[in-house]
Amino acid sequence: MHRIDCPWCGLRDEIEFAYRGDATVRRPPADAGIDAFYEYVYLRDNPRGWHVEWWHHAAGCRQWIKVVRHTTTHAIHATAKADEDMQVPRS
Amino acid sequence: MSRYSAFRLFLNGLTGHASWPRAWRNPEPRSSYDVVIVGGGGHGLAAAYYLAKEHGIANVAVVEKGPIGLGNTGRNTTIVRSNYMFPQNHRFYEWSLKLWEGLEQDLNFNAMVSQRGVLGLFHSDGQRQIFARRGNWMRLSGIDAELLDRDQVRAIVPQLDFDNARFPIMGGLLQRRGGTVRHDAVAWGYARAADRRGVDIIQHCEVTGIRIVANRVAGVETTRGFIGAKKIGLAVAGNTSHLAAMVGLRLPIESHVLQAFVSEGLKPFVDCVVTFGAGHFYISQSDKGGLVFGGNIDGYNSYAQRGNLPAMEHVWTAGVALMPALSRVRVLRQWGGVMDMTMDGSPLICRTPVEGLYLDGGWCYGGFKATPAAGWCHAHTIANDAPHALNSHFTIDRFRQGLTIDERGAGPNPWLQ
Amino acid sequence: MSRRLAGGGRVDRGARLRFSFDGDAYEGLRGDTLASALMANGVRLVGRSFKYHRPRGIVTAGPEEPNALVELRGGARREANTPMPVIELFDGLEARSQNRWPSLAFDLLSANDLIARFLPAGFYYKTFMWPASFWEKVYEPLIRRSAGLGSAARAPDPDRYETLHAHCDVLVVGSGATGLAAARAAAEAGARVILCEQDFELGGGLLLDPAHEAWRAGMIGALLRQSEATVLSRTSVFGYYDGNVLGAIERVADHLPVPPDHAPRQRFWMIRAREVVLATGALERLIALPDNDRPGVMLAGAALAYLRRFAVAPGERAVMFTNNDEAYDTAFALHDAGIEVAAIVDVRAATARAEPARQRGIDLRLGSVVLGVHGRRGVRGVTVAARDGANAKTLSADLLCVSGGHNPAIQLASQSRTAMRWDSAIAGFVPGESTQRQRSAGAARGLTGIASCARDGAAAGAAAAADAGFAAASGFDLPPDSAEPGTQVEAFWEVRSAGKAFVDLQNDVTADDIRLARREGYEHIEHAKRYTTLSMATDQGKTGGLVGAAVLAAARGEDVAAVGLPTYRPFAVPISFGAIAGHAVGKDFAPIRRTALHRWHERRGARFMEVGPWLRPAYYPQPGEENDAWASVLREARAVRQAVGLCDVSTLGKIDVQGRDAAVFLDRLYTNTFSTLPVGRARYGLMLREDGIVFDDGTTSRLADDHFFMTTTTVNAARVLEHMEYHAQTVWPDLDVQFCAVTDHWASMSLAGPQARATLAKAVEGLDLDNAAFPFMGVGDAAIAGCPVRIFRISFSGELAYEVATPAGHAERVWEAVLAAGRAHGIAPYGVEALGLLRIEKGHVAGPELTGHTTARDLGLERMLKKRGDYVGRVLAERPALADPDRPRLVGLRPVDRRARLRAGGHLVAAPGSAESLGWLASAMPSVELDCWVGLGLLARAESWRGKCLFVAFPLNDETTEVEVTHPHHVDPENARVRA
Amino acid sequence: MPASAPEPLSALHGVAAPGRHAVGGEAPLTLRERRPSLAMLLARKARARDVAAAVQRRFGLALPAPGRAAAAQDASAIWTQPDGWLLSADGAAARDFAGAVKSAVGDAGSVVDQTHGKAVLLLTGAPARRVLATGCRIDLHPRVFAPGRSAVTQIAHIDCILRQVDAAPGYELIVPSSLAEAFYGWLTHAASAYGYEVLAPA
Repeated sequence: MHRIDCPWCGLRDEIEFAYRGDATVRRPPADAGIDAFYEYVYLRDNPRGWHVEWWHHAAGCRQWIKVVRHTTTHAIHATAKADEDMQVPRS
Repeated sequence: MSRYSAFRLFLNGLTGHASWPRAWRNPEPRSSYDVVIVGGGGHGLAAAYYLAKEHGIANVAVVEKGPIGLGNTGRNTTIVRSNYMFPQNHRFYEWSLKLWEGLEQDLNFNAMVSQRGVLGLFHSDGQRQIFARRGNWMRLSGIDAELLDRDQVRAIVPQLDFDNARFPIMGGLLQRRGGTVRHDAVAWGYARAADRRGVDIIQHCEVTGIRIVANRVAGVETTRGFIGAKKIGLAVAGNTSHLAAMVGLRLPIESHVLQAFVSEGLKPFVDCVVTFGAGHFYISQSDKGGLVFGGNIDGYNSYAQRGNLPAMEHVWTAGVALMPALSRVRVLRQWGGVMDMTMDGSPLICRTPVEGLYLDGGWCYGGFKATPAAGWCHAHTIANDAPHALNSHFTIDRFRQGLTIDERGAGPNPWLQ
Repeated sequence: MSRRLAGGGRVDRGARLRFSFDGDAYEGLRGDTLASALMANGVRLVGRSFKYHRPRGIVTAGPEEPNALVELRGGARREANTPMPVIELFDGLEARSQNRWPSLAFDLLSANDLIARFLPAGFYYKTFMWPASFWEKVYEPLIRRSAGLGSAARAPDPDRYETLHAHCDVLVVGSGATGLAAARAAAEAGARVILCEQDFELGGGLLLDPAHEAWRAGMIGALLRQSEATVLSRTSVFGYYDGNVLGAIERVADHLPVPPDHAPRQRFWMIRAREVVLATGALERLIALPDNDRPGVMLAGAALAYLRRFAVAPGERAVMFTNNDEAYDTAFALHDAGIEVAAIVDVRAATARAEPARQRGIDLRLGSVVLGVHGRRGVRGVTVAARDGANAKTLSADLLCVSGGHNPAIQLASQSRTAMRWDSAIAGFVPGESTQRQRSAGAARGLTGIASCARDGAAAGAAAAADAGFAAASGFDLPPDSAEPGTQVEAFWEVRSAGKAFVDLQNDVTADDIRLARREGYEHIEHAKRYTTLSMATDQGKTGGLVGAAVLAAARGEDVAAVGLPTYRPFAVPISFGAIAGHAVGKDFAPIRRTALHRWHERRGARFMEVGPWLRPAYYPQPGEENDAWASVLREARAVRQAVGLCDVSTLGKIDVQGRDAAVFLDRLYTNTFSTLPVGRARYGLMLREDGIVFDDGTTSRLADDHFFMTTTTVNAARVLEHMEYHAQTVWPDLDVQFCAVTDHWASMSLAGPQARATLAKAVEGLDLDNAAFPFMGVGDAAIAGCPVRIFRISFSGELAYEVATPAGHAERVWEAVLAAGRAHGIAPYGVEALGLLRIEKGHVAGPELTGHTTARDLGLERMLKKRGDYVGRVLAERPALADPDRPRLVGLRPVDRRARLRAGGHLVAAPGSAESLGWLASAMPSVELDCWVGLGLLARAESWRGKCLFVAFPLNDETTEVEVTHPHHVDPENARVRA
Repeated sequence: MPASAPEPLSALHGVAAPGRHAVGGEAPLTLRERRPSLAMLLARKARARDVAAAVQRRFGLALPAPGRAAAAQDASAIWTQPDGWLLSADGAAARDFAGAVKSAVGDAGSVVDQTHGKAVLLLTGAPARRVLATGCRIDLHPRVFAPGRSAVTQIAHIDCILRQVDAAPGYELIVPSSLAEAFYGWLTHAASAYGYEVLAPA
């Protein structure tokens, strides 16, 4: 079971959070057109390795937080607030 | 010579079973093939088999990074059915079910296709209407479906909780032709049948790159060297994004882990496949007596073939809520498979922007039951460089066009699909 | 015939317990397991194998038991496949053998054994294919009936279960010398420690030698004195998960006839450990040899356990077959207890134990093997020979003890993703480098000897505590180093000779089966496992799995290390459904949400229905309507259309939105504009998902320039809040907007019908309800019955209506005051069914139309799409297929035959028998205004059908109903009533 | 707002009946409903400091940091989210409490009355920690959680704001009022293994 260190609440069980996917995609400007929104909504890198992702602390502080997690080992490298940039480890 | 039958089993029994041949050869890869299928699961082996059988293309290699059949083919809950809402899905899965029905004679391998029925339960008027819409649509398409009331459900599965349930059972949608198939045997059966038609099955051969010349495939780089190919089919669900990235393709897919469980062997306990409508749980009983069950994906991107406690708690709780007598049954094993979860819950069997590169993936929960039809459609698409009507909807482009096939109406949220 | 020894053991000879096996009555002692008690009673035949139904006896003294499985207890508490060695005896225990018919002694299916040559591994893949239809009808029912082992209970489990969430610094698994030392070292260093032991007594291997008793007792006493140490016996750790979280099951009451009041039968410990010490010990393995499954063939360590711990003679005349020194302990113990040891047959050429064996006068046969076992229902003798088969000789014996060496119990380490490496010194796999915060210690990493294990455990416990941040000094005595040499194992797996040599006892997998699998190409260990079912039985191959792998390796001409083992997946031991499900079953499966008016509805006799987590009144039967739900629903709906009704709508999601940018934020969430909404007015709003599909709708009111009150549908409330948080926190973090769910703070009720104003006017204080002063979509504060209320003039039913919101604690008072005010007008409370009927008549869309597939245009709501400005979903809603004018679109439907019933879920077809679906009937109800059923559907090319007829096909019921396509607003299409 | 609204009914009205539910004569746990006024206070963008100053001025209360609760004479506060606190008041201070908070913070904060949206239970007694551990997934061990600590979490699948009030230990449990009866059912079931006494609401 993932134990996620919420930057606000501390270490909590996975069940308090809702996983919400790749946190590197950004909503395009309103006039960016269909292709840009198509990429934003649908296309994902889906890496085998480190992944920066959203977890919504739904049963806690209600914040969207960023988690750098490894998709094959499930190791968590770091967590951060929504407005922070995350560095992905090299390996 | 090596045909399987009761008679041959008897003869071999007299001679200590010393003369059974290998089920499939273990060949060295040749320098090139007409078609290389990447992925030696049920889908890839089926595609190779149908290329040889239906399209006369036998100069085919299936390359598999490990031993065949140990990805999702060997780690699912073995259910087959065609009870989908939308015609794009139910017509495809119905063709799959038809192929399942004739599979064993076709392959001369007993995969224990067991049409014991698949029963989906509903617990509210709203759910009944959705099931009715689905069942009626299936019937319009010529697929069997029956809407059962509570008493009819009770007659089939008496040990459900009819009396103390939080979400009372109101009825169910039954597809009698649905059921289960012995999953390992599907990979082995297709492998043996494809091998006998000349297909090379190359195990322990991992694809590390796809060579492209002038936007056309030239072959695959592998841990056993370069293998040339005029056409390449990817059948690596769970890892589709990883392979697609080798040619710079991003897909509307997230990989997620889905868990399954099996109990200790029991005398017959539940006859058909039952799906809970008020929680995430489905269950059937294998011919060996184990109760095979599962639920929803764990709900986060993962390439790890193992799950975690929260999803397990959900599934088991739902199981006991549905069938209180399960409470004292002990469960033996827990495992996980990696699903390609697409943004609409429906698959991809299509050409790609790279000439000669074809894709069979994005299976979400449907991969195992799709095996024969997916292989069949994939082979058709490769052989003709154009899809069959049955898979013409399963394109990548549908997301851009707004032609998503979203059974659940969950939208582009793979964790909800 | 009692085989109980006169003295010794850990059983209480003063506490006699009665029990029955297969209906026969026996007596045992407190401290016995069912296995030891039956053995003490001289029972040898205890089960039948899975495939060949061969007679089987007890092989082990632990949960790894492959043969001795029973159905324990009866009725709703029946438990199939329970291993006898883990069943603690209690008075009145009942158990039955399984997988036999008609009886254990005479089992007809043992005929399978006679034709076994035709039933090799995987035989079923090669036959039963002809004729095709025979599989389901003939072959499979036969197979299913003969497969399986025990029968599960059929009735709901009467016992309760509990989950316990635990946290610790150091978790120690196993309480042998290693585990006790580790736990004590960690606890004395200051760490919070949990120690889990699967047995009912702590001590593991220490229990088998009285010489260690003082040290064991001292260690346990010291541990129990540590306030931060939790010591759990009868607790099996079953799984090692991510984040260093482990699952364990404590069998709280399985050793009692029934659990005491308020106590759970089992407790699921979910343990979050900073550090883990795996002191899980080692498991002895068998040696494959012909007929090594006969009752009376037993692992050497098990024989020692029965002898020393339970004071039972496992036989009268024993032969020991071994490839290692440890087994000699058993042989000597048997001999010293007065049991004849006919021979020690050792595959090795030499051993340091030769001298003590000869001192005891035991016939020691070095460089020898057991070639076969005699006796069908129990060992009568064994044939021994030199390793090359020479000098074969049959020895009379009723007990064959076998030791093929020991496998470290690496299941949990393996689950933690630790890679295993081959250790040739013990001929077994040991854990490699840890990937989680975990270390293995003692026998679990291949050590032998009590002293060295204890030393290793103490070091591991101290290191684990230090890694968790606790380094206080600790010190205690360890058991003295014994003179015994370390075990010298010679890898030896199989005696090849004619006959069935089993590598998996429960699943009847023989060494020949493994070789057949390899010949047929199933040569990878995972293929061989699946083809033969090796290691797939309830014991998961704990005693024979490695032997099977070694046989495969030999057939492949490779090392076992290269072949490897199948992946260990959870669970380390099988665990019950109920233990994990815990409390949340039956009515407690999901918490029930109740509105503030719930008790009023109950008192009024409402029939409730589940709407998501909520219970809502479906309708309120009146006398005479008890068996006619439709009568209630129609009466309530008529009251609204003709007089006035009151409905609890508290379940609608409510969100308070504030901030300088609140209006801008809502403009971007909704397809329509809220920044232009005047204070004191409400507006209907439509939200899309970013993919352009309709997400939710509701009415939002402006209470102040920077303050809005939003409502959502009942089912989407949580999702809408999350959607808002996503956009406020990550997409537009610069906006000044705060919001907060207030669904539970406000109760709300919808007062609807031509008499709504008159009713409300009578009840309300402080608000002028005149149409001009308080028009449609007006919002105002007032009081009813002295309670504060907020009144919204909005309508879902299409009638003149007001929604009255009041803080939940005032709900009943306000509700009753409104009912009292409406009594003269014929007011009726109405439920969700009537509400649904009214909205369908009115043509308002709801859940059945908002399916997650429909666009605003599909629902006839294109007027809600603003032309300028950004909002969620605007761009992708313009994708070609979503903008296609031929998409199914909302229409009204009425049966041509006015008496015909419409059924939602039917499909719209152009002609009876047509297979082409043009759309579907989403909702249908009998109208109280039109005297026929009315429906809402989605129909392709709807404009071309308007006013024409087509058919609703419902093939599931063999029904086809001709319907007329109408405007969706069956009632008051001009929308005059709501403004009246 | 009428001058004096009648006494509201709590969500646990008729559910939490006072009385002893003993095991072997023992009832080491007490359970008491509390009925404070509650208000959510959310600072406007970049106004958290102003809000804190205003609350300090008006209530003498220092708004707590994440994971903490604070109490003063007339009001107490629990941190629930960034720049957000659940404030509560009893007795005379409870009257129009949300209004009082709003008037204190002005346009620096958004204030939402939650008095009727939550039910508040106080669980006290030696086995309280163990009882909660059957549904609460966070570590309440005194080494890591002590009086003055708070958490927003989920207990037995129900959202719960938890605050430790004393070392007895005593815990205040704040749950959505629509789920109060469900939560009470779970809590008393869990407490039944030890024995508990329900006290009249405070």
